[in-house]
Amino acid sequence: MSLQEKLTISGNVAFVGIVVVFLVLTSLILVVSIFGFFAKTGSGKGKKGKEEKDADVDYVSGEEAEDSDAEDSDTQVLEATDESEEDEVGLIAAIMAAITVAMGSVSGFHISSIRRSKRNTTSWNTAGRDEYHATRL
Amino acid sequence: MSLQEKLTISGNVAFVGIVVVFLVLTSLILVVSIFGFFAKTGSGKGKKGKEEKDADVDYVSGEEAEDSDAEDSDTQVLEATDESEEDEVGLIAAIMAAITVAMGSVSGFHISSIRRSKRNTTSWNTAGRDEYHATRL
Amino acid sequence: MSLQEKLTISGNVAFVGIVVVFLVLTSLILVVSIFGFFAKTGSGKGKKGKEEKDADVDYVSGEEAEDSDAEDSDTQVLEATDESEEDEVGLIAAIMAAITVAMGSVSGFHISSIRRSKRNTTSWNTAGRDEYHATRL
Amino acid sequence: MWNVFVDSIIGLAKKSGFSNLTPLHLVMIAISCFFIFLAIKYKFEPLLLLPIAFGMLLANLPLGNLMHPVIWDNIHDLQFADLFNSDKFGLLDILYLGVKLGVYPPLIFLGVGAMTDFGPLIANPKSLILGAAAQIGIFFTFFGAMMLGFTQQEAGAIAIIGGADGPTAIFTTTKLAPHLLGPIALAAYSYMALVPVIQPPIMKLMTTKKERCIVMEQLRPVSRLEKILFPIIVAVVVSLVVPDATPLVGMLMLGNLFRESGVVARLSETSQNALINIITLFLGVSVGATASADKLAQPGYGAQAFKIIILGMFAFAICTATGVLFGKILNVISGGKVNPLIGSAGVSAVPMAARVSQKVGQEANPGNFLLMHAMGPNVAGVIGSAVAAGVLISMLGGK
Amino acid sequence: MWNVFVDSIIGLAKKSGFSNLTPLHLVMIAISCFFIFLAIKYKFEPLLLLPIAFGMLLANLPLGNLMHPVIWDNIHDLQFADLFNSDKFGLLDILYLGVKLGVYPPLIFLGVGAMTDFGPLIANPKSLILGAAAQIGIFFTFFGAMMLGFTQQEAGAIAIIGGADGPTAIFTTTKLAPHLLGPIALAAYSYMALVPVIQPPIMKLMTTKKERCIVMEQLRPVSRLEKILFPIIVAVVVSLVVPDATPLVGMLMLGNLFRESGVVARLSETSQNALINIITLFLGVSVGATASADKLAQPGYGAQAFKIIILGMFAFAICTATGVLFGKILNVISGGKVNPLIGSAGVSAVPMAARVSQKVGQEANPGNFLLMHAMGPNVAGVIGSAVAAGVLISMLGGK
Amino acid sequence: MWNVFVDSIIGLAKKSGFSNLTPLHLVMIAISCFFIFLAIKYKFEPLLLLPIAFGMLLANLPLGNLMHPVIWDNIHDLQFADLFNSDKFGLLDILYLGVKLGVYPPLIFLGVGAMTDFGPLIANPKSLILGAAAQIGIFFTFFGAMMLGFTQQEAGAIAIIGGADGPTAIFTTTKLAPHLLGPIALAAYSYMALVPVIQPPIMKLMTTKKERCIVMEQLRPVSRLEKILFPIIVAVVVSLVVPDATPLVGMLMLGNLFRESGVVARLSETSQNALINIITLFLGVSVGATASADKLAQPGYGAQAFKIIILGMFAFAICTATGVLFGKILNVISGGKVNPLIGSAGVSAVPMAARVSQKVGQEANPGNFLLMHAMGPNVAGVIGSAVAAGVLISMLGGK
Ligand code: NA
Ligand code: NA
Ligand code: NA
Repeated sequence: MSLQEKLTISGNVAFVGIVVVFLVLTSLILVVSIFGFFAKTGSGKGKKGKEEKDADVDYVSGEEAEDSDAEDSDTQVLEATDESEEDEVGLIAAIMAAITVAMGSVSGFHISSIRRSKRNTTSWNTAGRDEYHATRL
Repeated sequence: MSLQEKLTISGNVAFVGIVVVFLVLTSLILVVSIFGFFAKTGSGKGKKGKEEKDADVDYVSGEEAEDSDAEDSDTQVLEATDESEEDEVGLIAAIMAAITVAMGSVSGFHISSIRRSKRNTTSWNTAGRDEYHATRL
Repeated sequence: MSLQEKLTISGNVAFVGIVVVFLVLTSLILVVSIFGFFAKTGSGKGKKGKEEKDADVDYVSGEEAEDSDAEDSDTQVLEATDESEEDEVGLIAAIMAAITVAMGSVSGFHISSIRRSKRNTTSWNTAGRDEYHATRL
Repeated sequence: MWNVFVDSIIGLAKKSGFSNLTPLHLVMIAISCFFIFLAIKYKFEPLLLLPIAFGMLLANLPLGNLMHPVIWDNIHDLQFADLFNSDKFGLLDILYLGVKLGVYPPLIFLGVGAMTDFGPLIANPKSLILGAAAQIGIFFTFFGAMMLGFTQQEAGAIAIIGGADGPTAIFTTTKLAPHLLGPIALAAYSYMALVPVIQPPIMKLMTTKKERCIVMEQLRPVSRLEKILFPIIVAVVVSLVVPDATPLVGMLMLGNLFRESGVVARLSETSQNALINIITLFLGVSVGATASADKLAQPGYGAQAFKIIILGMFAFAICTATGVLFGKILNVISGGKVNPLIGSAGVSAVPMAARVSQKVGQEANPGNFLLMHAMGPNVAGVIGSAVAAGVLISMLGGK
Repeated sequence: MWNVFVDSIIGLAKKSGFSNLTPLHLVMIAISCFFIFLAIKYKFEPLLLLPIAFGMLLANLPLGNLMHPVIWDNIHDLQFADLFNSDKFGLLDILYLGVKLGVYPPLIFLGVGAMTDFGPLIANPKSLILGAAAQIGIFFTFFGAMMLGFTQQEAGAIAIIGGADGPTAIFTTTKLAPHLLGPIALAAYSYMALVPVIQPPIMKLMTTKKERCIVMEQLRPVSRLEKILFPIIVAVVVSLVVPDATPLVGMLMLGNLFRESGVVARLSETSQNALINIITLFLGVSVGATASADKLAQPGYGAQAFKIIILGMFAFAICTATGVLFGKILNVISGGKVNPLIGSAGVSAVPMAARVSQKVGQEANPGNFLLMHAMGPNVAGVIGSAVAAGVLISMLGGK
Repeated sequence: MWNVFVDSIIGLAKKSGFSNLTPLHLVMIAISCFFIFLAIKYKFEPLLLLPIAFGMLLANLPLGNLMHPVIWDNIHDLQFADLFNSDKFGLLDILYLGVKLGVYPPLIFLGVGAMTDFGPLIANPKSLILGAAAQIGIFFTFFGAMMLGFTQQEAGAIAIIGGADGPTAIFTTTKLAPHLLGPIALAAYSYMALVPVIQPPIMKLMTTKKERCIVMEQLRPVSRLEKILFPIIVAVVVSLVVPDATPLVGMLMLGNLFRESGVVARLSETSQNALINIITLFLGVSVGATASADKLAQPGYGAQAFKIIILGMFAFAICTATGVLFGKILNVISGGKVNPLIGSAGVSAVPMAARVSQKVGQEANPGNFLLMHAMGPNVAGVIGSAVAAGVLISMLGGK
């Protein structure tokens, strides 16, 4: 391979590579910035909105510390379906909007708060635990 | 495929399927009921017999809670072989009877109490732990 | 196969097998004894040397008990490179000597103390933990 | 020189997924995101649905080449060296091997067995009748699927959705109608998650307030010996009568024997943690990946998927109804000692269906605790579904 | 119409296991149950014997199709696509791949290495002599097996039972005489469990009360550096002298290096928990499944199995005796400082054999603590068995 | 008779490793021991380097037959039955299947994703610019490698060392230049361990004391919803633009979704423990085994390895420099709010490179806490490297 060829190949790979890496990562900046915009909008909505957000931020650590409780989770799925529909519409809209963004066209969407999940364990285990509790009663 | 054929196939599958599912699960009822019969017989044998049984019932949770102790298990296998032969005959008879039942002919058998197992850990680990204890002495 | 043949084969396998097993395990005695020789030499080097060694012996159990601390390990790799070069030369010499021994020719080598490693966790996890701590400050 | 760069960029753009994206891909991506949403927001069986939906998402990003559904249509032509050909085997194809070889579902059952306490079933063996009764809907659904134009094999795979047991449904579908694996798995797990919505109205419709108020006797204690013998006997009996159920029932019972024997705590622990988690993950992501846009492009596939959704709902409803019906029969026979609500727990969907029985019972009579009594039919339903699966595979499996 | 149903039921009955059950199946099922009993009741190496026995049970339920021993007799004809043919590969055949490929035993050794502390051996290197001496019985047993009419390869596989090390026995048997895998594995693990019964009489017979009372000097402390160098050196030396032992010894020492290095706690932990448990489970259940009724139907197989039981006992007894004998020799050489009872621990069977030394020693002299001293020969015996296995594979393994 | 014994011993000696040991083997063994030393003594990425080095050691003990590099040169001739032929597949060849099939690196990324918190990146999306900038060195190194006489494919594999991400480097090398896997893996992990040595001088050289003293604003809190959407969107966007990066990025994001969804704690936990540990172990030991003495015997291989070491260092240095350079640019644009030191963290090498930023920043200004700010570019660098790998595979991967 001649030096000329080597230079062409290297230049080509380098150019395309750098362009694509920057293209992908800057397009992710766009998407993530939109998050941030709505995050800020959300936090401007008033005190209640802000508190909700804080609760969400603490969420992960709280969940890790908490040993999920079988009694609590017994009826949890039923509760979930009783929930207000606003939340549901919120998250579904957000995910759909995310796809839209990914596909190239941006449309407005509204992020509402996410419910905290209590169940950290599997349904299989819970059954065993429930039963264990039941036999102890 | 004509409607007639579909009906025949569906009817056939449904009939055979339902028959077999009920056949298998009711034959299991038979076997399990025999357990229950002997369980009741056993509990009628007097106060001591009952207490033994209760101990057995608590067994699993007790074992899970207990962190098996290396010192205890040192000589445990030897103990096992020193045990009264009654127990041995009891369990072996029970398992053999279970097979017999499964094979279609039922014969009487007598369930005696089961020894409690102390070792919850592997022999490999125990060795390491023993040694560790030894070096700490 | 005639009895004669069987005897020859068995005798051959038994002889070679026993010779090789003893050969390998006694050659390991040689190597391990050399450890012991230097271990004793090392412990004769004076009080400080002895204490270092004791610390080393306790090492494993101590490490297992200690929950490694993210703050400590932050700059640990840098410390490692700052360390006195004696230790480095010591272990590298020891490993190299071990190979030499294994290859058949023994050369003298000097074992110096080994540093205690504090990090019991992975770099990946530590990052997460660091960040968690940071957010709690 | 500049031309070379521009050509390269154009070449790369052509090789990018964007330029190969079709509306069908978008539909599939949207469906994936919808199931991710259900799994996270409403905890619809997230352990399976989240990997399944993400696998589906990855498989529908054009040119990702993670999954090649076409190779699985002609498995008998596959050569060992094809494994190394990334045009034939992608990452998810390799993980899918465990599904195709029928290895993952039995290993999941091993872990389920190690997690399951059959005590309530042993204490009340009549539960097994309810575990059988709640499989009747499977065969009704088979009939319905045949009427809606599915082949026998497809009908069998769809019917097993009514078994309300994910690994059983996947195992059966892999044997009978692997091309429908994606929609059937999605339907099975979704309806299992919807058990608390589907069952209560049917249960209330079929029972009187008086029946729902029945308080059942406390269960007798079960000895360790019984718990040890149970898995051995069930494995032997079921395998002898329905050999095709052996992989599922045999492993379920091995796991349970690990649990009850008390001498192999290590194996029991690993079966119900590391092993089942790894297998669940591999199974989910690769099963999801079978639902590719190419399939949706086949004429009639969308209609089939729609029918599967309808039939799955139908199957759950009938199974619930027959379970409750047999609960009522048992109640009459026993002279009013059996609360018919425990019948609906026979559909499997452990432990959700048993909790539904508990909840509906407590609504009628706040002092009523049916959970333990419902666990009996609930775990019996797992055995019942596996037997039904064995019958379907035996009668319909070509081979 | 009714006829169709009846025919179907009859057809299904014919395809059920019951109608294909032979007396030999019943014998095998009874044997399985007997080993399940031993594993649970007397804790006979339950980690292996319980899966092995259950695998044997499942493989002997007719038509379960979990295992096809016949495919393993002609492995060179196997095609990749056969994996998907359920008449060739069942669930347990697929798990058995790891045995056949020689992958499971080394991975178990990896975990064993991570669990093993070679400190007592390093502190007292003379232990290695005892670890070698207690393998002599292996070669005597080889002689005995040849005399009893086994082929060279079979004799080698049977002899390694005396190594008192399960993974080594399975690894060797897979290479030399895979058709005997079932009985050899059962015998190896059973005798390992019986070490506390087999060894004490022999130990007492061969030693005087005075010898048994000898109290040994406390072991010197071992530095971390020694513990790190040990696995590296052993791996190099053993692999160079006996290359066929490399898979076992190399992995054993890698596991031990994980443990002693102190820098890869994650890998050490996983090697001795999730990984070894998963592999033990797969190995046990698939090795057990090789013991099928078809084999018992072969003329002479039952007699062979009986001879294996006798020879296995013989192997353990001789290994114990030679271990104690060399213990006595070391005692004489050292001027009375070595208690010969630690010699019997050289058979491997970690840590049971070391405990037996401890117990017999304490019977003679209640103030005698031999456990730590016996751990040296005990772990040396693991290395010794692997070396012996390497020699047997090297000399007898045709290819 | 005696002759027979002597012949056997001689035969065995000839079949021993000692008589087949060449000087090249000794060199390779010495190199292995050197890396074991680095891994244990200086904790040079021990999780990978210890298994790699030990695998290399085992593969270079002659006749151990654990690895057969020659079979991997002609994978398209491999037959399924070859797996059972111990002259073709040894233990490490079988473990190496997961490398060759491209399965291990994505599964490691799954665990990495489950361990990674993208919060700092979401809070400060400009970090992504730095994560891109620090990949520029990859393409400079590509140029350098071409100049030094490597083929395009080899140059691509070497260049990716600059990505400072082990699984990405192994994945890319397997696709482009598998014969260089050993040296590239060793170089990649070694330089990752050397980040605290390589980076600080470059960082100090390129920045003023004033820049290093810049204290950055606290990051905004990130909501759970953002953290859930992030992995989904990144998986979709990256896979669509660079399909060849899908296996890595898709699995990374699946793991992260497990983490952030909060509903599949079991899967998240297993991904980042049992699964990643098992895979790391298998990957390390089998990648190490590809570095066999036979390769070193090929003319020019040693020189190639030497060039790889030089080029790897060059790649790290350039990546660090371009990262810092773009940090300076961002600082100017933002009006002095960005400390350029966080740019160097864009090389990946999580979390070492971010710690280096923290440390160098604190040296200049003891009240400066850059760690959180550097974690943004740090995790962005992981995505950036995977994208760069995708581009290289797409442009250079013949098939
Ligand atoms: Na069911
Ligand atoms: Na041994
Ligand atoms: Na990078």
